[in-house]
Amino acid sequence: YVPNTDADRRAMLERIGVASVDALFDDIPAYCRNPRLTLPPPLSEMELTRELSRIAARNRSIAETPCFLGAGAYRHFIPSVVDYVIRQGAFATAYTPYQPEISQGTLQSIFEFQSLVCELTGMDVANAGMYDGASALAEACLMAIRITGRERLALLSTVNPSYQRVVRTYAEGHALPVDVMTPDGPALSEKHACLVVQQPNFFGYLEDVEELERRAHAAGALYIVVPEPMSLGMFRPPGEYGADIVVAEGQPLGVPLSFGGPYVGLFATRREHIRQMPGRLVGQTKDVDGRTGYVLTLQTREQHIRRERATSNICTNEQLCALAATVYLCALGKQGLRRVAELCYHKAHYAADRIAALSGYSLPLAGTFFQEFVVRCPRPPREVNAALLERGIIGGLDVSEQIGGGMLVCVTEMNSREEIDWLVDALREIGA
Amino acid sequence: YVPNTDADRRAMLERIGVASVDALFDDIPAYCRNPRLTLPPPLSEMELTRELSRIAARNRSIAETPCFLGAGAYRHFIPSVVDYVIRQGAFATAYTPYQPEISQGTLQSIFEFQSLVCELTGMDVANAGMYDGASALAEACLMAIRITGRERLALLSTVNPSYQRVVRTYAEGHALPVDVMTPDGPALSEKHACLVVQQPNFFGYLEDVEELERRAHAAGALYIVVPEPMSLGMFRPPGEYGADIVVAEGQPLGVPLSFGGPYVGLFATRREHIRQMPGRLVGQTKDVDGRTGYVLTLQTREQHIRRERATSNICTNEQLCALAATVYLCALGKQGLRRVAELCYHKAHYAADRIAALSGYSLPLAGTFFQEFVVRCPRPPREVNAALLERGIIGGLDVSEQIGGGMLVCVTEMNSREEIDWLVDALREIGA
Amino acid sequence: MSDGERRDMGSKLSFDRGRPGRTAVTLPDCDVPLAEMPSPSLLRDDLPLPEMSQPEIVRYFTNLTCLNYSVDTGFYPLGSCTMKYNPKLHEDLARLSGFAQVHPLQPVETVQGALALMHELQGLLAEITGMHAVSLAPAAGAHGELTSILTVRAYLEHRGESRHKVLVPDSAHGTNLATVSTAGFQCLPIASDARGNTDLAALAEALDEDVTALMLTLPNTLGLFDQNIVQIAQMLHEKGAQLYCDGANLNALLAQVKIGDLGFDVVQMNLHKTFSTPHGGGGPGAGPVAVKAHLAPFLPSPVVAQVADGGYVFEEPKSSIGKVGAFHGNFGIMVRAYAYVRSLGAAGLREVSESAVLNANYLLACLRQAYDLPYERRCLHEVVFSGSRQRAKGVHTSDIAKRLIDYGFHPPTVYFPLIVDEALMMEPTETESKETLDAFCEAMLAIAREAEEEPELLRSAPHDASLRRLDEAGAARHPVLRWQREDQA
Amino acid sequence: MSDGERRDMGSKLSFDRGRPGRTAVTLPDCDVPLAEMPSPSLLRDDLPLPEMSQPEIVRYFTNLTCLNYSVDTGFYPLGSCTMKYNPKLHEDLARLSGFAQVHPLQPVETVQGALALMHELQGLLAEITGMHAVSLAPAAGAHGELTSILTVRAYLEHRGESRHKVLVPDSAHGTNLATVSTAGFQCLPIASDARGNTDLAALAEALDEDVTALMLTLPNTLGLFDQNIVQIAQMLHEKGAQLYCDGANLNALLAQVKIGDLGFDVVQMNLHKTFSTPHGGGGPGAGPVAVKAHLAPFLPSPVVAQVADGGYVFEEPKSSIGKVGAFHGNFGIMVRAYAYVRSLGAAGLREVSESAVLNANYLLACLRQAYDLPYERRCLHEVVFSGSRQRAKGVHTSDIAKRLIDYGFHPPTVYFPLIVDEALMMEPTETESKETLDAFCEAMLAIAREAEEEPELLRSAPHDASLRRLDEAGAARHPVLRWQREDQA
Ligand SMILES: Cc1ncc(COP(=O)(O)O)c(C=O)c1O
Ligand SMILES: Cc1ncc(COP(=O)(O)O)c(C=O)c1O
Repeated sequence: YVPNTDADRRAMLERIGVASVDALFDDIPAYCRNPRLTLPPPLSEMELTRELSRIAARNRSIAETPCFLGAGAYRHFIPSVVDYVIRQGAFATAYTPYQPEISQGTLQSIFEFQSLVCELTGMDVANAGMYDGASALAEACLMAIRITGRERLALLSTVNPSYQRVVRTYAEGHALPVDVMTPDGPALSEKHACLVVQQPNFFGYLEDVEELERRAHAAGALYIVVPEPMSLGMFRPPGEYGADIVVAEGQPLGVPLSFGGPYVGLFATRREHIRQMPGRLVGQTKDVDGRTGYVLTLQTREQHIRRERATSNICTNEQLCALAATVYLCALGKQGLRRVAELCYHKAHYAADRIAALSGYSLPLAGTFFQEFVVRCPRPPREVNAALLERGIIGGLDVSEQIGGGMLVCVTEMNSREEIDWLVDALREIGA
Repeated sequence: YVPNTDADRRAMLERIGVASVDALFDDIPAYCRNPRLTLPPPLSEMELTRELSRIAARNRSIAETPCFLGAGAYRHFIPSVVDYVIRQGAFATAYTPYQPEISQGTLQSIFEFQSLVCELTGMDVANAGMYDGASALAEACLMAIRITGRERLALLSTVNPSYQRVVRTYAEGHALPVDVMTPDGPALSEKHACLVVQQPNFFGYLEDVEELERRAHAAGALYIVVPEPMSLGMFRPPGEYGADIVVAEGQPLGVPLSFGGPYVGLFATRREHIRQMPGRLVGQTKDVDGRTGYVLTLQTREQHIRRERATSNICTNEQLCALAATVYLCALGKQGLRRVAELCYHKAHYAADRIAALSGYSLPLAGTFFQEFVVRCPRPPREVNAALLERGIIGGLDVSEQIGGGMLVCVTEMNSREEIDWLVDALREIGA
Repeated sequence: MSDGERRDMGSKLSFDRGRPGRTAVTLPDCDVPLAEMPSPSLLRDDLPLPEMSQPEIVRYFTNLTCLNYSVDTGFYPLGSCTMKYNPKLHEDLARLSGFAQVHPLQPVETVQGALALMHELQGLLAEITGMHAVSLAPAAGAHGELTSILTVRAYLEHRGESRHKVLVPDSAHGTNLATVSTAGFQCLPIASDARGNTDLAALAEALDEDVTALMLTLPNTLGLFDQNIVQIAQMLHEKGAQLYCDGANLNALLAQVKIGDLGFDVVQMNLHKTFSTPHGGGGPGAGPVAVKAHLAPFLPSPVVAQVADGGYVFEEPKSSIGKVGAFHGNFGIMVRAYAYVRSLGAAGLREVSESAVLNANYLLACLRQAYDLPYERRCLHEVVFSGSRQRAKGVHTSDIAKRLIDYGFHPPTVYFPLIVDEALMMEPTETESKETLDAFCEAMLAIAREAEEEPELLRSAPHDASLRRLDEAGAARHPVLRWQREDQA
Repeated sequence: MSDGERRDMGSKLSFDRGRPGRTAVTLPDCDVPLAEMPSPSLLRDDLPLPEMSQPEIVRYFTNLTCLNYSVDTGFYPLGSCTMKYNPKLHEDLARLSGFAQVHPLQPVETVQGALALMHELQGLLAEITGMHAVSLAPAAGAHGELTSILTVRAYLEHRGESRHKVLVPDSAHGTNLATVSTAGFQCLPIASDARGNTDLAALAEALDEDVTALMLTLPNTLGLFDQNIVQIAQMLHEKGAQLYCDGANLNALLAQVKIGDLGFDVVQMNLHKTFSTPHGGGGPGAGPVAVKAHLAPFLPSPVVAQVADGGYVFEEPKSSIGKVGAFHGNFGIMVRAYAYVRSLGAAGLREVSESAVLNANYLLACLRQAYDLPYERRCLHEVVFSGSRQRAKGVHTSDIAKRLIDYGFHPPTVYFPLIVDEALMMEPTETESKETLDAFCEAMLAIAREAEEEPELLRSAPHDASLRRLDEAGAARHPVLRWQREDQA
């Protein structure tokens, strides 16, 4: 991809006034210049295509395999317009929009994203996105610390364990204790900056978010809610039950699974906390001719202006994934998102009912669930999954460490009835 | 894809002043209105994706299968930039560029295409493309009739049989006799409007195009040459050996095989014949402010102006495939195209040498070939191909009707040495 | 790209970009022993192609996209062109490896999916048109016309009849007339009557035993359903002639009426119009032909047939006119059209025609106050106005068209059909919303006012485009049809 | 889109487009019996999302593309951002079903390809940087910085040392300082010397046993190689502190020197800069961290290891700092970066750094007559000028930037690094041609002349853009951060 020819190079060197390109690197200590680099030989486009296709073929694509995994990453149908838009070079090969006159495409679509996240979560303001749901949660916790001036974090035990670990990593730096509490009686004190609740929780079931809200606020803690965004197609948004900060994994909204990334963290809060918010914000404004346009704004929160006093160190985030979510939400729209959520709900319930009716299997948890539920298996879930895989099915996540014999099963609109029945039949066989 | 809602519809009907949409169709005779249409039920995007993926999976993609078929359609590596460009909605969803002020993207790229075809073929002018190589040849023959005022066509027997058939179909309308002649002594008379020569010929070998040129012109016939465009990466272009009209199948230049279409016919000729040329032409011009731009030109040859006296009835052609060829030629460029041609040449010769060394197999034809050659098989090619397919290889084309035991084998840069060796080993086994 | 750059794009072609020695693609080393090269006399000296890097190429073509109007960027009411939305999903589907990476000559057992799709599409199109057999071979509408006329010819010749004339209404598309000539027939124009229908008297007069067929566009290019169709079919058939439908305008009739039920013997369809495959700036398209049973044996080769075991094969119809293209037609386009029909079903197709017709009549209703309507009837999928009222002010239809560009719209088709003075032919299609039509009508009404009050504004339009009023006459007088090296130019 | 429309895009958002009842996507019927719905008190009443048709969506976003400057449309010399060409092929490869349609929690035996790729990429990056272990977990540069600092902290704590300070040069990128705070450390600035290197005296003074690390960008943000690097490493290590490299500028050093050989203990890389993955208008990126052996046990979880049978597994380093993201990092970006390294090989990487540095020095040579050069040295991959000479005429660097827009170029980074007055920081990258650089220099020289002769032209620039000088102060004063329904606004 280097365009300049030898002739170009010679002309340029002459202009610069050096004899060789090598001379430009003279500051590098001689002892370590021009190291031996042992890398595989270069591949032409054709060979590279073959090589990467070969590697990809060593993965089992769930386009061809029925899959019942969720646990923080979900397979949904992505309309072709989404990828069409995000492939456009004008979006994909732009930098962060520092020059608004020539970046309105990106800026306006971030403003759309912020607006859509607000509507979806029922919150006042949203930023342009964080790395993923987990790191967004960690940043939300740090924000709660800043706002409350307190120094302990409280998380429900039913929060995604991965998210808990990320919060701990971030908390480590500030030596913040992280208390994990059970949903039915979180023992909050006036030391806690926040209470973190996932809705539906990691096991797929709805928490009593109103009671938890009362508890959090009674202790003077911020109430941080981590909703699954597709569930917001039918369930009440956190803004309606008093959330102070809402973070979520945006992947289900039009971002491919891609073995775990890139995804995008959603981050929304109440108007009064704007200035404590991490991340990028786009605002609407006018140009000198009075035309409506968009600019990066409130940058005094950000690292490039505020430096060590910034609300976060985040710079590059996940803009193209946010764009995917933007196009996805526009494409599904009011009707479509609700419909997808309902399809997931009905299919998951169909699967749960059928599995619960199998001898040896049961549903250990009670309550309302959305698209995920825990199945207690008659054999260790690890073995059940291995047996499912032999039958060409990727089963649910083994959560037996948390719930005896538990497998966390996820069913979305992508799982046809045929696939579900196939899973049920396989489980019956395996359990027999 | 219908955006209007019921409310929209009602408002529009009111404005129109009719009670129902049905009333707008009143001119249709009552006896046949609202027929019963027995079509499969509608599919959502998700279902449609599944259904078409299922159908596609019933084809054997040669992305996964070594394939040695050519005979007019060739597998070459297509750089990603080609599809990236032709997918752009601004190119793909525009109409024929009748309004130059807002169609410079298409117009300029057609001008590029015309220029590239001229450079490749060595001819003076080229049009914006025809349906495919075969119909381009038929149109070239009709053009020769118009120019010479003669009424017979002459084709070499070594022209692609499919092309011969298409010429016959077109000739039928004008009751033009088509004479098929052998390459070594075409018996042309002053009745013949043209002599058609394919280079390399259908069997992959070079014709003596200079001798044939002398013969054609000696008889006062136009000399029509049908080159394989990739071969022009290394072999002399028809413009250098006296061709009057050059037509070719443009598919090898960046257009996917797609089971036979859409492709694009290349059509070039000498300057003096421009006004007899079929198809669309784009010319360079200036706008009122003196800026360089492009317009459709010499439209008085075309059906929408000249109507029944047009040089052809062609209207919609294959613009997006022409664009693919344009981007492909720009991407490979001077060095790349030659290199691909040479890779095909060397690999084909390697394969031919190795096959010829197998006991029972021989190369019945002598001379210089490019990327295709005929192998005489020890068993009927049909059987050999069936046996190859069992081994996961798609063999060459059965041409035993024309050449006893003949199989037309094509090798391009896409066939790795490993694949070729695999073919050779399989042929050895099958021939034993 | 700044406005200035946008305006200067035209002056730098690929050949002027790049530098000697550049290339955009890396190629593998040769993994076989090199063969002896052919005699130098067979080889070319120079291969004068551009030499650009990949970034340069991407930039060049990406910048060209911003110079193009397209359905993806705005309303495109080009009459007779059915510029409807082209689903992005279908683009992905046509690129599935099992469709895009299949060689046309692969053994039939390795392409059963492709053949099944073609067979099903033949059936779907036969059902939609009420015909008996379908050929998917033609590559575009005009190609389908030629195929149809040759098929009819073969049929008549098979019956021992040699006829020489084809009738074509004066409102017909140019391809109809050109097709007649290309097929070796003589073309006889038939006048339209005051209602925009075929003039029955004129038809009766022209009709004799030497007439092969009448080529009728339905709805015709005025956007009108020929009210005489039943009589016309009867008259034709009485003389032993065939009734041919140019089905380019089928969008108006989907699921409303089957062409075959109206007495037509043959119809060509434009998949790149009615069936939503993208126009591509002028193709590729596909122009399948559907025929009644008596014409089926004469269709071009191949057609797809299902055999006893449920598998599919290519077949050559018994008395086929032969081949019209090298392989089996524009398969990639068939995939898209098939996807379209499967996504809509019968009710969806009906919604298409209803909305297309509703949208056109809405334009008619909104604009008739300002523009002359040559035929006082409701229209079907498109409406043709006349710019005669404006011409009286010294403003031509082409000026109205150019002025629309300033308003951000693609102009309608102009000066066609020929029988309408200063014709403005608008086809909104079903995929446009009422808001878009309202905005367009507002622009058209504003232009009508401008024509009264500031005609110069129109005559010098467009004002707001990268290029303005290109010199088309000059281009034709001194044709520059290709890039040329400085020293050769 | 006409120029007028282009200018008005901003006033109509998705919510203002469309109509109640529209949707762009059809969904399948429910193929299972409906379950009982949850209690209404759990459900939401309203889902106030846009209601657009598919054509409207495509048009909206397609038109937005023409409002964006991008590498695909023009030269983007934004310093510290390495806006190189992003190969289209890599976009296709990342979308292969075996990469894009793989769930992060699939059984390890079903994702051996993905793990193999990650393992190889770990190895390639370790080789390029001369380090011993690599974590691919961080999602961007700043995330890699944080990961690195936490890793260093864990290492020191493991050794029983609790240190509180991190040193950061005054030329550092904002993320460095913010990272230090986010990681819970105190930030101590270190001055640069007159040659643009770290001031050794300042360093010596700041350095004590409470210092955890020095974060050094190499080449630094002045585009200069720190000539004191060997001493710096020695000084740090003597105090038991770690030397951290912000590797965002690695493009300059590829195959020229291994970061590890210079004495660095840890480095983060920006795959979305050096390794050509597209910026996406602000991500996604990936910020892998490479470390010397002593830090390896502290890297975040997971890393990929190869086991005895040749297969691959995820592993948690022995004393890992834990997880920094929900899954295993931005795999899709890793695919592209892996493809990049495989396509170039060692010689290709060297060509990259050579050309990047050559291009930057060419800009330096061409522009130094007109713009002040704060450090009289040759640069590496980028060159920083000062607009001080122009400021004397009342023209600010931001005016120069806006004026460049009129000339069709993306402006350089401005006002950074902070230690350069009116900084203009230009990074051409290796994928730009000499012609492009020449055109850019011509524009910069013209602007320098304009600054002398017509400064007002600059102060009111851009003149040739859809929007001009947006009111950023107003936006911050009265933040409007989301669309609001008329009645709520
Ligand atoms: C009425 C009519 N018939 C025939 C055609 C020719 O179709 P094609 O351009 O596909 O050859 C057209 C195209 O505009 C048309 O409008
Ligand atoms: C020198 C330097 N360090 C760190 C970063 C931060 O990288 P990222 O934006 O990926 O978080 C940047 C980004 O511009 C940079 O230029």
